[in-house]
Parts: sequence; C-alpha cells; structure tokens
Amino acid sequence: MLRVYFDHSATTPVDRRVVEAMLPYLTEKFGNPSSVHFYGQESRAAVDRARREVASLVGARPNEIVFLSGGTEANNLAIRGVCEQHAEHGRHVITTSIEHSSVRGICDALGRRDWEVTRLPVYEEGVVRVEDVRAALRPDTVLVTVMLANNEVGTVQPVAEIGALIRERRAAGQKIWLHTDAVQAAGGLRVDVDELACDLLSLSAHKLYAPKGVGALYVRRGVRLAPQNVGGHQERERRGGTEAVPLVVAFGEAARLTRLELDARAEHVRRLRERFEAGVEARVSDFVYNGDRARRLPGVSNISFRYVEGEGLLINLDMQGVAVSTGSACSSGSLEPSPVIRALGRDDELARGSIRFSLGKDTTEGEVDYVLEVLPRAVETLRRLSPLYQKARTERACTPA
Amino acid sequence: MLRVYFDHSATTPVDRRVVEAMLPYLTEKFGNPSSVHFYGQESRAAVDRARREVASLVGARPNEIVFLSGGTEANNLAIRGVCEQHAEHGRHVITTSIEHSSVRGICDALGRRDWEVTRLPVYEEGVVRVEDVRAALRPDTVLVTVMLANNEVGTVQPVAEIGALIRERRAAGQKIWLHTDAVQAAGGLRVDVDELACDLLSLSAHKLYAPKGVGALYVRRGVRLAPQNVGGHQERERRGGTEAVPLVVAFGEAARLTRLELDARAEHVRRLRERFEAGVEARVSDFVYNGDRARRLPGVSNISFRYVEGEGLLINLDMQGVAVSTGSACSSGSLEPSPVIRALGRDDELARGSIRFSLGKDTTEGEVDYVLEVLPRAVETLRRLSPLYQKARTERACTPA
Amino acid sequence: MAYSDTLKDHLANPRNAGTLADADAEAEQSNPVCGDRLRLSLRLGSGRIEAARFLAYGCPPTLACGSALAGMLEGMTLEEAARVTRERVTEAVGGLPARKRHAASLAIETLRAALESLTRGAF
Amino acid sequence: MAYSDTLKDHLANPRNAGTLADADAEAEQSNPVCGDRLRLSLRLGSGRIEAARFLAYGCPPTLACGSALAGMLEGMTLEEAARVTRERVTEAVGGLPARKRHAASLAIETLRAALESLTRGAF
Ligand SMILES: Cc1ncc(COP(=O)(O)O)c(C=O)c1O
Ligand SMILES: Cc1ncc(COP(=O)(O)O)c(C=O)c1O
Repeated sequence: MLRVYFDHSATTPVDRRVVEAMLPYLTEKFGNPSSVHFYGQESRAAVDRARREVASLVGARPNEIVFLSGGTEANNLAIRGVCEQHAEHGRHVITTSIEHSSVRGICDALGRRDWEVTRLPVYEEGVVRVEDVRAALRPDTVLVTVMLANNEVGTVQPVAEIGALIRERRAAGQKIWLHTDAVQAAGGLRVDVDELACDLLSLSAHKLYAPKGVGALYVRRGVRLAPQNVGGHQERERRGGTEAVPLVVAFGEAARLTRLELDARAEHVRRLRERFEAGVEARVSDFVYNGDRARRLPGVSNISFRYVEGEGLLINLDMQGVAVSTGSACSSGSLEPSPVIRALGRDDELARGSIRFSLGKDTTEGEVDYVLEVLPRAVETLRRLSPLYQKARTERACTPA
Repeated sequence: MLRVYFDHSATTPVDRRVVEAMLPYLTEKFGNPSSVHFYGQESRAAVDRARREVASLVGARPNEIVFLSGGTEANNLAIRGVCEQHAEHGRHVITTSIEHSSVRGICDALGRRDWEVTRLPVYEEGVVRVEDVRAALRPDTVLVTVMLANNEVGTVQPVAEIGALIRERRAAGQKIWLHTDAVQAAGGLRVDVDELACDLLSLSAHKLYAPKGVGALYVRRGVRLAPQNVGGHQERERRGGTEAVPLVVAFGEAARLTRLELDARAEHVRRLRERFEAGVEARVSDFVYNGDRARRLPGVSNISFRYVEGEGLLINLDMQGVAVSTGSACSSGSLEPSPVIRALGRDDELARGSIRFSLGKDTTEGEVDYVLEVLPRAVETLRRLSPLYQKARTERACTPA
Repeated sequence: MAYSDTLKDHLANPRNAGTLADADAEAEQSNPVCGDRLRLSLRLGSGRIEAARFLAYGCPPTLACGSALAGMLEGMTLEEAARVTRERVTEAVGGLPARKRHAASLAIETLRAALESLTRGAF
Repeated sequence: MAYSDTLKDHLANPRNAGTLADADAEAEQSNPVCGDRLRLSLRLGSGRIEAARFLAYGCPPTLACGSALAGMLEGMTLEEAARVTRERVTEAVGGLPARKRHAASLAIETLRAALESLTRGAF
C-alpha cells in the first residue's frame, strides 16, 4: 500500500543527514560532557557546536540556549520558571485560547495555584489581537505567553507587535516578560528573537526533522528563571541532567539544515498545499477551512468536513495509507471536540469534523494527488452513514432552488 | 594511542545491539505515539514494549514505569513530586550525605522552601545505618530518599531494611514513602522493587549501555505524585511531552539485555577489578581505598593517592589514553574536594586525591594491564612535584625504622 | 486507542448502511455527552427481522457498532433481537478500548428503542 | 574545563621540578581557598637566576604555572624576574579557564616572596 504522511505538524521523519550526524555519538563518541577526559571533552565540544547552530537558527547567542527534553519541557521552564522566580512582582499571566496543550496545561496548573490567567480570544481567524493584549495588561502581569504559530490551524500570531508592547511596559518599569512557543513556527518561517522582541522562546527538534526527546529554550541574557529540573551543573545551572548528546547533536544539525533550507522548504510546501486545496475544492462539497488562510504556516491546511466526525475520517484515510490528524495529536483520544477549532467559533459538529493536513519538505505532487483521490471517497463513505447528512440532503431537496 | 575507558560510572558506550534496536525508530518508524494513525500506533506499540522490558528489569508492572529524560528528572519527579503532593502531611525529608548531586540539589532546593532535610552520615564505610534512619524518623517525615548504590565509591546501601522500616510506619498510619536512586545500582546488581520495598525508584538508561537522555521512574501503584513537567496526556498524566521514542526503545532493549546478562557482567567486572586492585597494591604505595570494599558495586574501585591531587592525575592518565574520573562527573570542575569522600571522614588532601576507576562489560584484561602500567608512572610523576610528598619523605627518612 | 481490524473494516466498509423506506420500526438515539448519534430501521417479515439499516454520526466505535448491530439483526426473531447484549456488540467489532464502551451501549439503547416502537406500534 | 595542550604537557612532562640544595632564595605559598601550594627555589650566579626549581600540589593549572614559571626564570636578571606578570605566566601555559586564573596569581605571589627573601637575605 502506498503510504502518505500528511501529519508533519505532529512530528517529522528524521532527515537522513541528521541521522548521519548523530550516529558517531551513538557509537564511538559516547563521553559524558561533564567528564574532564578525552571522551568527555569530545562530547562537550559537540554539544557546544550544536548550541551555536540552534542559537543561529533563531538569531540568539549560544549561551542563551538551554537544551532540554522537548517543547513541553521548554514551555514548563519558561512559564513556571518566570512565574515562580518573579511571583513577588505579580501573579497575573496572559495567554491565548489556542495554545498547545502543554501551555494550556501549565497555565491551568498555575490557575490552581493562586495565579490569575487571562485567556484571550482569537476570533474566527484564529489570530489574537494586539489590542486585546494591551487591554488585558495589568500592573501585576508578569508574563505574556503567546504561541508564534498554532499547531492545529497554523495561524501565525502577531508576536513582534506584542513584543513591542511588552518592551514599552518594561521601559516604564514593569517587571514583565514575553514567552513565545515557536515549536511549530520554527520549521515554517524565519524566526528571530530580536525581531520578535521576545524574552523566551520554545523549540522542539522533532518538528524539524530531528528525533523526539530534545528541545531548547531561548532565554534572553539577563532574564532570570527558577530552574525546574534541578540538581546538576549542566546548562549553566538552568537545567540539570546529563545532556542527551546524540539528540542534541541531531538537533544542531537539523537547525543548521533548517536555517539553510527554510525558504525552499516553505516554498515547496506552499505550492503543494495550493494544489491540495484546489483539488479539495474541486472534489468535495460542504467543508470550511479553519483559520485565516493568509496568515498561516505554509504547509498546514485545516479543514472541517460537515456531517462527519474527524476520527472516523482519519481512520478511513489511514486504512488507505494516508496519515493525518484531528485535533492536536496530543489531545486526540479525548472525547472533546478540538478546543482550538471551538475557539474559532465553530459549532461542535464542525469542530469534531476538523482534519489537519500537514505537508513536509519531502512531500511530493504524487502524494498530494493520491490524497485527493482517497479523501473524497472517504468523506463520501462516512456521509452516506451520517444521519446529519441525510437530514441535510432531505432539507435541501425540499428547499426551492 | 591505546584508549582505555575506565569511567563506566559516568556513562557507558551504547551497546551495538541497542543501536540496532533503535535505528528503525530514527528512520522509517517515526510516528508520534499520540497519533491515531499507522505511524503513531507503530510508535505507541514500541513504547509499550520498552515499558514492559524496563518494568521487568526491576520487577515492576508496566504501568508503574514513567519514562522521562534521565536519572536527574526521575529524582526530581520522585522527590519534588511526593513532597509537593503530600506537603499537608509533613515537611520533613530524610536523606544521606552521599547522594548524587541531583538528589543533593533537589533536597537543597526543598531546604530553601520550608522543608526540613535530615542528611544522615555514612561513616568510613560509606554506608548509611538503618538505626540512624530509624532515629531520624519523625511523625512529619513524608519521604526517605536513600540511593541504592553510590556513584563515586559504589557502596550499596541497606535499602531493603529501610524499606521494611518505612512499611512498619505506614502500617501504623503514617503517610511516608521511600524513594531510592538506583541509577548506578541497576547495572551492577539485581534490583527488585518488592524486595526493596521502595515506593519510587530512579533509573537512567545511559548507565546501562543505552544513550543519554532517557530514564524512568518506578512509581508503585497507588502512590500519588505532583507531576513536574506538565501539559500533555503522556505517561498517564504523570509526565508531559512527546515520548523520546528512539531513546525509549533503546532503553527497553538495554533493560532486556541487562536483565539477561547482569550476572555475567557483574562476574566479569568483579574479576577484572580484583586483578586491577592487586596490581595497584603491588605497584603503588601510599594509597587508601574509599568505601567498604565488601559492600560495593562489582565494577567500581575508588582510590585516594596521597600527596597528589585528583585532576592532575586524571589528566596525566588521559594523556596516555586512560579515562577515569575524580569526584562525581557532574560536580567535577568545582574547587571543592569530593563531598562524598569527605563524608567518609577523609581529610581534604585524601578527598582531593580520589580517583574512581569504573570498569564495564567490555573491559578486557589487556586494558587493566595497560592501566596498571600507566598509573604508577603518573602517580610518580606528580609525587615528584609534590611538596607534600617531599616533606613526608624527609620526615620518614628522619624517623628511625 | 488501538481499534481492532474488524472495527476499522466496519468503518471503511459499513454493512447495512442507510434507512428503510418501508421500515416497521425506527429509532434514533444520541449520547448527550459526546453528541454521537445512531439511527436504526428495521423491517419485519414472517416473525423475523428481514432487513436492518443504520445511520451513525460520531466516533469510530459508534459507527462500527451500528454496522455490526444492523448486520447481526437481520434474520433474528424479535426475541433473539431483544436478547442482544452490549457484550455481544462489543465482541462483534473485535473489542473496544475502555474509554469507548459507551458506543456499544448506544447501540443497545437504540435497538431497545426500536423494538419498543414496535410494541407500541402496529405489531 | 578544556585545558590547553601546552598546559597538559607541563603536567605530563614538568620542567624544572624539584628543590635546590644550594638555593639562594626559596619561598612556599598556598592558596587558602583551595589548598593549592607552590614552592620555588632559586640559585643565582653572575647577577642572573642560574637555576630555578618548583614543587607544586593542587589543580593542574597550579602545577603547570609552577613548571612554566621555573622554566622562564632561568637566565633572567632579578629585575627581569621582578617584572614577570600573571599574564605572562598564563600565556606560557597556553591560557587558563576563567575559574582557574588564580593559579597564575599563586605563581606570581610565590615568585615575589622568593625575591623578597633575597633582598632580606645575604645578597
Ligand atoms: C506548538 C507546540 N508546542 C509544544 C509542543 C510540545 O513539544 P514536544 O512534543 O517536544 O513536547 C508541540 C508539539 O507537540 C507543539 O506543536
Ligand atoms: C546515582 C546517580 N543518580 C542520578 C544520576 C543522574 O542521571 P542522569 O545522568 O540521567 O541525569 C546519576 C548519573 O550521573 C547517578 O550516578
């Protein structure tokens, strides 16, 4: 069976060049970077090189990069780290209603611990408004956390404008910091911490064609954080634990390749997505796009198919070799319709019928065409079963044209 | 140059069979285990298999195993997790003075946050006494954390006896739990959570011939923990973040091999260590062994060479291809003499002159002999420089025999 | 997660999908928690269920249970149909993940409702 | 961490190790924080340092700085010796990690003490 992976937002295959780069660190180069001897120094040097590459991907300095186990941990360290460190300055956090489940979970946990959390709306476009951020700012706001690009619909948030706003506040003496979750954005758009004027920025390697289990937090020089995983001098006391050397090396190489190839990758997936969406429009009726189509990551297309539920469609597609997702990969499996699609103002039915198609750098035209062959049939199969569809058809038949 | 790695307590080379097992998960099998489709389920199944293997290594049930980024994070989740969850029952923790820097760091952090920490002595043998634990227990003690085997001198602690004590207390109604850091022990002795009667047990894959960056916490069924890395449904809500699938698979395979080969490995390193220690005794004067030699991990030999400082010796050995360590790998680089060796009651000079030789499953007789050739010369070189040695020689010369 | 192959096959190749223009009994039930919905139409002949059709909206187990139920009902007497259990439906789809057991319950509820509509009706 | 190759070479092949039986000047200094210790013996001849020997205990930079210092002193006039700086010693060992700069300071302090013992002494 032909297999087409259209779920690059959930995770990406590891680039062959990345595997090559890490392999020596899975075999002969196995030292603990904390060791003083040859083996240790060899690993230490490799971690330092990787740190420079990751820093360079986002326009940061190497010592502003903290390696850790992934995007979720980066978000934990950023949000909990700032809040715990600066609790004396205030206990108010501003975020959006479409953050990744990790940020949502962390903010919910803060909410249960004497913190006040303001969750801003994103409207039908799936984009937060800078005016709303401005209006929500309070003298006791210590952290604003707004993702750079959403993981379900791909919408890009106005982080640079929010950054400018926060800078103003800070210039006026407020103790306030800006975090952005750039886990999805980093593979799709140029990210520069100075342009964004952010203080903290989360990255995860497995969205950039590197393995799962490693990520990084950018921490602007001078920003103080309460470390979360403590005990050990690693990462300049900001994150304890023996460095995951092979993964860190892989992340470094993936960051280097992303920096060099980002524009070409973005152009490639944008072109294929156009082909895909044009094909869907020609072949399937009764669907809506989710999220502002102009302000989106180039490889993501999120569509709600009326009258059908997403998971059934997903499994139908999967049985024909097409891998997609419904809701966020992490929260799928729960009964609830996607909270992100709900936040766009969609009703439950549309929210349950949403499917994310996410293309990757190695996606081909042939794969797009295969999905365009399989998808309309799968939608049709499920609609034929759907009492909602039957009812709508009957109603339509009775309505004079 | 011949290279001899005698630093297996710092980290181990990855077993070729472990690399083979994980490679498919770095290449074609790249799904996110949270994904519903084929790729996701393939990864999910692999994680489940690995979980069974790790559980089986320590006599636990699969759903008592939480995968995370390493031993340090396992210790954080265990100690902070229990303390935060059960703060209402008391704020007293008992530990020892020779815990790994991660446990030490975590306990220090608790100490700064309204917790009282009792650090028990270990005497010259480097072994904590069960009576001391009993005497330190208070009605408000919620956690006892005692490592199973020490990382610097290899001494094995009486965890099973402490476990029995804690069980008694719990039977009497006290809310109290036992954590043991088995990161070093797991590769050197049979570990069984029921025999130990522990509630939580930390493991790290890179001490078992698997890559750095993955570990596990055993959490006995029914023990509740405040999760530390939150946000995400992974690991049954106990640890958020996309699973490091290739590393988890590697850990599973390493656990399986350890279970099958542990006795042979232990026998092998014990035999080579005997050869090594006999050779040192024959060739070098003025040294002491650190830690009870009978109650030690089989592959570890910790020796303080009088009149010389450890790092200089380490570098001298390194320049001749022999990798060893002084103090714990993680805390080397600080000016302080090893706190573990100090805890044995050694003076500063002996504590600064301690070297850990740690042998591994692939260490050969030839390697031992090479170290025995290089080591006496390196000690001699440094002693010739040492004002302490010159003084001692003069004094000795003046003392009638 | 992990659905059985049987369950997935019901999803890709649903059996007895649709409604019966000349149904003797019909019922539609929904799960108020998740919004899942199942509709069942039955036609009788010579004391047996001659034809059974279903429509379903919702998560895969709901669709599969509808398909499996409709399939097994054809040829049953009403007494046999009344004795169909949740377990039997679950088995017919190759098992269900714990969190999805309610799909089989919805199938049984809908069946009961359809059979009740019969006893109240012309029969 | 990362020590220079020059530093490591001083450690493996120390230059001018030992003491001088017929020293004109001697001094031993120690770093009270870490316990590092350096001993320097000098013998003079025709207004120059004819021989210099060191003994050292402590971290590698202390040993290497002792070795490098003793080596560079031989052949110097006392005025030249008095002008040797911390920077010059640091350079002679191929640089030092920031946390280890104190090793070069200990070398200079010991040198100063030795030279002082001279001015107080027979010279
Ligand atoms: C926007 C966003 N943030 C955070 C994460 C979490 O990263 P990780 O999977 O490395 O834990 C993800 C990926 O799942 C994501 O899409
Ligand atoms: C006893 C002990 N505990 C914990 C750790 C930390 O584990 P990791 O290196 O995986 O963070 C180590 C290893 O350095 C150790 O030896």
